[in-house]
Amino acid sequence: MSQDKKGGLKRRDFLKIIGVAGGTAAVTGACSPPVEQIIPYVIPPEGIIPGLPNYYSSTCRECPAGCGIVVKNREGRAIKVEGNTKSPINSGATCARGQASLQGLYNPDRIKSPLLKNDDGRMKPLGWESIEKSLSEKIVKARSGDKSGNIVFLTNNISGTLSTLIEDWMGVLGGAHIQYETFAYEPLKEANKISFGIEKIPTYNIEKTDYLLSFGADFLETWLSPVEYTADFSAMHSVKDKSVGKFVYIDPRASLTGTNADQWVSIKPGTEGVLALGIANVIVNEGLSSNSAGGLQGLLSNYSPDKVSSITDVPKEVITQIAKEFAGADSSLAIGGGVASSGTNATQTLVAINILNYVAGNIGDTIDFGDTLSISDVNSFQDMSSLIDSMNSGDIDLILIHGVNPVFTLPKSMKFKEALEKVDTIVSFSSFMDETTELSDLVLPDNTFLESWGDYSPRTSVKGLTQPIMAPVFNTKSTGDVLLSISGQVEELNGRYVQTTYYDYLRDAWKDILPSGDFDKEWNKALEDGGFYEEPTKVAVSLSSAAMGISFPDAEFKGEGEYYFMAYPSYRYYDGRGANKPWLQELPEAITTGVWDSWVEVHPDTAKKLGIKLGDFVTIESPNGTIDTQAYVYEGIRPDTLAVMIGQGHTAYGRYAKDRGVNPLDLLPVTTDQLSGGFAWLTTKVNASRTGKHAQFVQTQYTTTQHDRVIAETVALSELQKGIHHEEHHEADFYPPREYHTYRWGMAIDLQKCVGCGSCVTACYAENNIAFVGKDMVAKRRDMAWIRIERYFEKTDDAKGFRTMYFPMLCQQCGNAPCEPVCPVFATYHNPEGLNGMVYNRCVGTRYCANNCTYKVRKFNWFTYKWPEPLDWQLNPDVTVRSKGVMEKCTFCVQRINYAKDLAKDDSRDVGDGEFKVACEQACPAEAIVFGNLEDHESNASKLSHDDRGYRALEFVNTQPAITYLKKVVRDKA
Amino acid sequence: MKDNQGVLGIFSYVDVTVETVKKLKRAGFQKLRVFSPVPNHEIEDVMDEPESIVRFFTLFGAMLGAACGVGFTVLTSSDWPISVSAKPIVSLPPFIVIIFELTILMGALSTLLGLLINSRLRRNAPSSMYDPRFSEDKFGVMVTCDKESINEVENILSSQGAEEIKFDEV
Amino acid sequence: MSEQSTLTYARVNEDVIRMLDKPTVKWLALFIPTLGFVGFGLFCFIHQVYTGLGVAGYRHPVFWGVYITDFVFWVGIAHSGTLISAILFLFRANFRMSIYRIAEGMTVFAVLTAGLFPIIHLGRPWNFYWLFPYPNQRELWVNFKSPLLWDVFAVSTYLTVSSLFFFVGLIPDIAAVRDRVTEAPRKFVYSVLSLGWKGSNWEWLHYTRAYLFFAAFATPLVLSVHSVVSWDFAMSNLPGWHTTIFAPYFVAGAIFSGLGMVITLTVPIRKIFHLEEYITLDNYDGMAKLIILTSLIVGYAYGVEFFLAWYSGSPYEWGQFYYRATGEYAIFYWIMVVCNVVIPIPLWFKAVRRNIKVLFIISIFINIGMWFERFNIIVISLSQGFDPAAWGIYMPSWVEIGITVGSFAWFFMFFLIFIKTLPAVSIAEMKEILPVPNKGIKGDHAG
Amino acid sequence: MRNRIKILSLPTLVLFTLVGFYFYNAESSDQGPTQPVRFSHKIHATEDQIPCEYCHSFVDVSPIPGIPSVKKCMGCHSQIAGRDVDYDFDGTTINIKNEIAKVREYWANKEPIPWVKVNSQPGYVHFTHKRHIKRGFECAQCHGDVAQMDQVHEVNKMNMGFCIQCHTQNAKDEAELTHLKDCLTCHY
Repeated sequence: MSQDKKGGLKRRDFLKIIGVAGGTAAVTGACSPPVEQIIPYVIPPEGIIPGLPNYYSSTCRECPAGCGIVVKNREGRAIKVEGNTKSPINSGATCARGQASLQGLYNPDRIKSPLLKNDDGRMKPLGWESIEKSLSEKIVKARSGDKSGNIVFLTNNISGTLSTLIEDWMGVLGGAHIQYETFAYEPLKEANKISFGIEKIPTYNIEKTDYLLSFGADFLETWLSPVEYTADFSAMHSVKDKSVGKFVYIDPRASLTGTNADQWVSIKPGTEGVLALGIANVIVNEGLSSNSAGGLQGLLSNYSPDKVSSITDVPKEVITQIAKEFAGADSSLAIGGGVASSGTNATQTLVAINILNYVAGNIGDTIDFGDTLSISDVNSFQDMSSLIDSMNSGDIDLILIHGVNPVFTLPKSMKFKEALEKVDTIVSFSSFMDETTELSDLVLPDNTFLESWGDYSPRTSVKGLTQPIMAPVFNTKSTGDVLLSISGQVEELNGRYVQTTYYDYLRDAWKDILPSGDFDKEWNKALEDGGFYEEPTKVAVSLSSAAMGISFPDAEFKGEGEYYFMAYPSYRYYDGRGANKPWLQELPEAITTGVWDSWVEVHPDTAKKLGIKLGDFVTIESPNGTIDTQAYVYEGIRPDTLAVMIGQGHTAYGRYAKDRGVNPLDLLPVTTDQLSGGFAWLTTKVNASRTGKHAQFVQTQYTTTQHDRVIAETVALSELQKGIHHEEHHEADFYPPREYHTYRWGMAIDLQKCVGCGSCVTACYAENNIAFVGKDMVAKRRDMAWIRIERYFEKTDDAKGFRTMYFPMLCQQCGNAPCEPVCPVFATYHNPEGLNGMVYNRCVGTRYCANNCTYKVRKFNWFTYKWPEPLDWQLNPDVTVRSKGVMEKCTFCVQRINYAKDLAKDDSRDVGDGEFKVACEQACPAEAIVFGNLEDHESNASKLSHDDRGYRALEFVNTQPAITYLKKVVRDKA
Repeated sequence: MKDNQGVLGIFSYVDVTVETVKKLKRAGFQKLRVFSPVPNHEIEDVMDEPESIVRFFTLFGAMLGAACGVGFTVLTSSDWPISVSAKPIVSLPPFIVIIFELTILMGALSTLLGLLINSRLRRNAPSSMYDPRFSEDKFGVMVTCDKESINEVENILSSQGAEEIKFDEV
Repeated sequence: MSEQSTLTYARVNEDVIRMLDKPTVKWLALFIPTLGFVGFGLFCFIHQVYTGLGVAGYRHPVFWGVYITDFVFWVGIAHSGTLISAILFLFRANFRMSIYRIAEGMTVFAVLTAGLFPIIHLGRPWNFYWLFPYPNQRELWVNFKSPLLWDVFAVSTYLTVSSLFFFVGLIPDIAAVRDRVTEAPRKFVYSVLSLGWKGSNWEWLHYTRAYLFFAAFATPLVLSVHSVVSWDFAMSNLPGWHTTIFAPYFVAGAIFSGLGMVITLTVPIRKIFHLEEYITLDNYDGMAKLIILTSLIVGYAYGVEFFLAWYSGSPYEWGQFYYRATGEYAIFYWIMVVCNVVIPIPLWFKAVRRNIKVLFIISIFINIGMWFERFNIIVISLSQGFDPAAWGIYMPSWVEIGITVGSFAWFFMFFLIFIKTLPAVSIAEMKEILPVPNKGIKGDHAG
Repeated sequence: MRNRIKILSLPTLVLFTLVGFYFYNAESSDQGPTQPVRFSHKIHATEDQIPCEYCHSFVDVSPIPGIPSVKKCMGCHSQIAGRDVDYDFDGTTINIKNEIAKVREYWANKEPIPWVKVNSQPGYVHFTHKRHIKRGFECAQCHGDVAQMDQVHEVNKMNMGFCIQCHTQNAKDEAELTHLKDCLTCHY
């Protein structure tokens, strides 16, 4: 490879060793294999032993949260993303998007080499030298005539060395560096500025609260740092000494986060601030406030429960109930600023929430301004508007775009595309041919973050390092390297940088970050740890008087339509960047279980009014545009609101994203939040009508309830506190119970912790070479997921009428498995360690086992599924790739069990508890899944399997599963 | 060469055939054979043959089948014990089905063998003494006797009204 | 036999063997399209093997569908053949004589058809031989605890025994054909097949004994085979499958459908070959009475299944049966009930039983109804199992329909060849029920 | 008599097929594939006394023993150019110097040598060299006396029967036998 980095890329050079990894061969017939070749290295890379994995720490760049990751490398290929346990952000867990970053790396639709747009508008592949030369010529051209301010470098949030380099570069060239993030949380910053005088986004200590109130903040999905907050939420919401934290979600729509709430309060869009003040008012009036609410009385007195109730549609009793609980809790927290429910009064709403927190005494306790997020520092939406103006007026001659796709992520009504087309030269550094890159004149494809050096600091205390896990898959080059290499060709920049590679530049920059001393040692430690982590400092804040004097206007809405229109960020696609990854497309969305498409969520009453049912197409019309999409009838949305997720509706971006679903941004007007100037998302009212077209709504679960069955069980909190009475019933069995020695692998899944995010599902796809099958096949229920999140809506007594249960279902590794005796050829059997073994190469495909599976967790290979090159590079060599006609299923990651046992055997000992994790357990941010050895009575899994809340799914069938579920705790009056 | 001679009388009626057999037996001819298009009880009675030994073939075959069934299932299961669904490796209830089927299979096969051996059904074509009408509507009585008795036999047959009388060396 | 019969031993031979005359244009007009459909079925199968089982309509959670339906249907059809030839033989029911050969041929061909489906439905059919216990270098055997292995043994035993039974019954008749045909090649073939049968008292002695044993074996075998087939379902734990009633229910259903098929087959043959004197209205009357009996049994089974599902109080059981009658597949369920329980009701009247046309129509409905019975049991139960999250709807694809049509063609192909090559009415046994030719000497005690 | 032959012929045929199938699977070839470089294990392992682990260096740490890199070849062959003599390489006459020249050419072009696999397992078999070596097995126990071969060929057909036989014979106790005959030990 051309890049010869010290200790860097060379050892991950994979190109010369194709064929060593034998694991990708499929289960085939008895015919003799074709001639196989072994291609050895020319020069053996240091530290790589064929057949053994290497792990490299890095930082995930799929969203601004910046989780630490550890990537598994086999024979020079990245094959699995795992969470970095050392990272204070995600402490070892990942989300589905992080898992799927490998499919960005190996995406078959990546730009494979630099491209130059010809005169005929066609993109032509080019060598790096020539493209760099043309870029430097363009820069020189733009600089000619001593023009200034006509070059813009548009990037995503890159708070680190690359940002420094670009800032420096643009400083010399007299241009501007704009950092643009689709979801920039500007109102949150502004509200904090007003309330506390700090224009930053703090971190929230959700795990410390026992009462959490979220005003539309979808912290389990996309809000600020979802993996971290899922873990925090899981900690506060799980059962500790028979007490459970309470979570109330206030939003017009019950999102994934909302469905995990103990109580969902459906509120009229744009009135959250009023409700917050109403609650604060009750707290103060009832004398529950721990602070002297001096100065606030005047403001709060306008928000009597009656008045608030009429404005917000929230019943008076609910307001008082929440107020009492909120103030009464030992430690409570209200958060807000969810993208979807940000309207024109978003800042005021957030100030109101700050007031509420203040009244309840939460500031400084559960809100931490000592550790602020780097997303606070991105440019404002106003900067984007002015950029568009400048482009329109022809002031911009050269725009360089890196890591963003504004043509897709900005609302159509902003006419970014039209403005961009007026720019003389558009340069894209994108790895993918997205909507913005399509318009570019020069494309200098960047490495993905898994192939490049870099750093990213998601928050003050965390400086993450990104290191190449493998050599670039295609002929791509890291943007930092391009910038350095071009510098020599531009007069002003020539000689400015001593470093010739971005790696050196980065290392030098980190000399200032790392503690002084032996730099090489510190640097290697940082690489090992995935970055440098500091203890955040505490910053005391208090409510400023500005907040007390603020006025709260009504939210403004554009359009004459009947329904509020909510475009919400998807936890699978974020702002659309995940849409080109088949794992994410095939990951069932938690609420609808829909895949590979878009839909509009419609309340049943509204559906009745419109005369539509599940799968009918609906036309949604706003003054800015029209979209046609399928309806999903959902009780968790207000009758006057329609919701469509953001992220689909690409017109480019590769085969998996293109022409799939609709983009709700097409309907949005350009409206900003009054105070912060940030983009206001919920500001349009739309009309909806039925088109008369109907199609199957492609989802993975066609039922919404448990049909009077008990699969996902609940226990009332009161009962839990009294102590669950266990009925020990020993039913006579025809055969004696099975005995195990040393190991019986088992699992415990806490339903109270599981939030349904699907991270386990994607991790399982990645670990176990599970095929993605596409929309047509999922429509036939032929998805191959080994673990699925079942979701059930259950009627409850309270007014809102339903509760959501998420239930991860995977092979239960039954002690008395119904699938085993029916297989005529012993392809499935019970192994001495309690696993329900599945021998793919013995399977003849009678499918009887699947018929007899009580849990229906077996999946059949209807075809030989293909991974388009180079997606197949990701395949785990330790797991057989299945071919047509074979049954497959979860075996508790037996490859990991065997690997751990192999290591233990080297030391002549048994595998200890927690020595290794299975893929789903490892990925789970909520720590809902605990795997372990049930024969080891000290293991976590073993202890949990005897928990009071423990039960086994469909126990009466007497399958004797190895998985114990812990009942979800409900607060119904039961 | 041989001094045994076969004499065949062809009849149309069962009762005549039966009478003829009786007469021949009374006259001391024991080597008789009756041909008929259908099995007939009167003929069977008058011939008074010992009971068919096909039943021993059947019994033996069935017992062998059962033994094979037991042996096969038990031995192959124990050869490589693979545990399924907490059932014992040798678990008789499911094996009974296999044992039963093998009993029937081998019983039926040995019955066939018994039939083929005992009825000597192994030639492609019947002997020259056979008359094709035996498979249609005629009955035949064949007497095997020494050359001296031919006339006596012929007399008995023709006195009974045999429609045709054939002679052949056996 | 009807009293006015004018049949004699000689006429039986003449009439039956005349059926084996050179194929007519009509026969070819039936046979050639049949071959075409067999070819299409084969094409579908090859397509399926090459592409993957996904070309069928299968999906989670319905892993078995039309192929297993066809399998059970054809095994069921096979059963009444053995019933008529073996069980009624043991009971000395004379009305079986004229139809038992056709029924037995039907049995053999139906088992031959049924036996294809377990292989067709495999995910990896090229490995089908792994289901047989044969010594191999892997030192692996098969799982005798699997009902599918019971199937392998039961169906292959059934095919062997019913073929032997069929063939043994044919020996005297083939001899009769041998004695009548003149063309050298045919004579040679029949000579070989007849094994030199002469009709001597010696042969008859062993023959009748062996035949009795065959019948005695075939009777428990036929009951066991369909019980084993029913245990494919009953041994599982799926609501709608896991029930003790299945074995008798399936056996009764098998006889019911088989009798339907016998009528469907014999009515046209009787007409075309003018066998009215052989296959008489009395025969049909007897079969129709059996149909009533078995229809009542399956009707009772339908009722009991429902009652028990409700009475058990299990949401899983009751959910399944409620779904059968009201869900997406309800139309098939009610087709089944109407065809199998309602349509046979007119058979209570003698006039209907003796009306060939009506009987023929009813028999066709019975075939349809019984096919759907199996479809309902298999598909509807699978489609809604224990876990509501895994429910799904299955519908067959063109490949499955093609193979099903092909299987019918395959069956009829054998049947068409059979009626042109082998005596379709048992010559020897027909004669057993004709008046014995006696001259009347010494007082007539024969008869 | 002729009939008896006929009756016996069918079962005999079936029997022969089965027995033949059994032995077919147990048999192996004694002619190895032709390699891009006529590398003689005999010269290296017997004459030069180089231990197997010198080149197949990961055999005791990894499932895969490793094929030496060209660099490793050149470690010696940058010095050793080989005798310019003919050598009888399993019946083919080769010139040792010419063969070593080929290796040097690969090195000069920085190309890997495309060796042809002699022993291989399908993807659904997860065999690990490490465990077998740690248990004290000699390479030759499975691979045959490679040190005496010029052209390496497959000595034992490494199918499941081969594995199982050895596993059955070598298990220390019942517990280990259970583990060694557990399907999930190799197939997952």
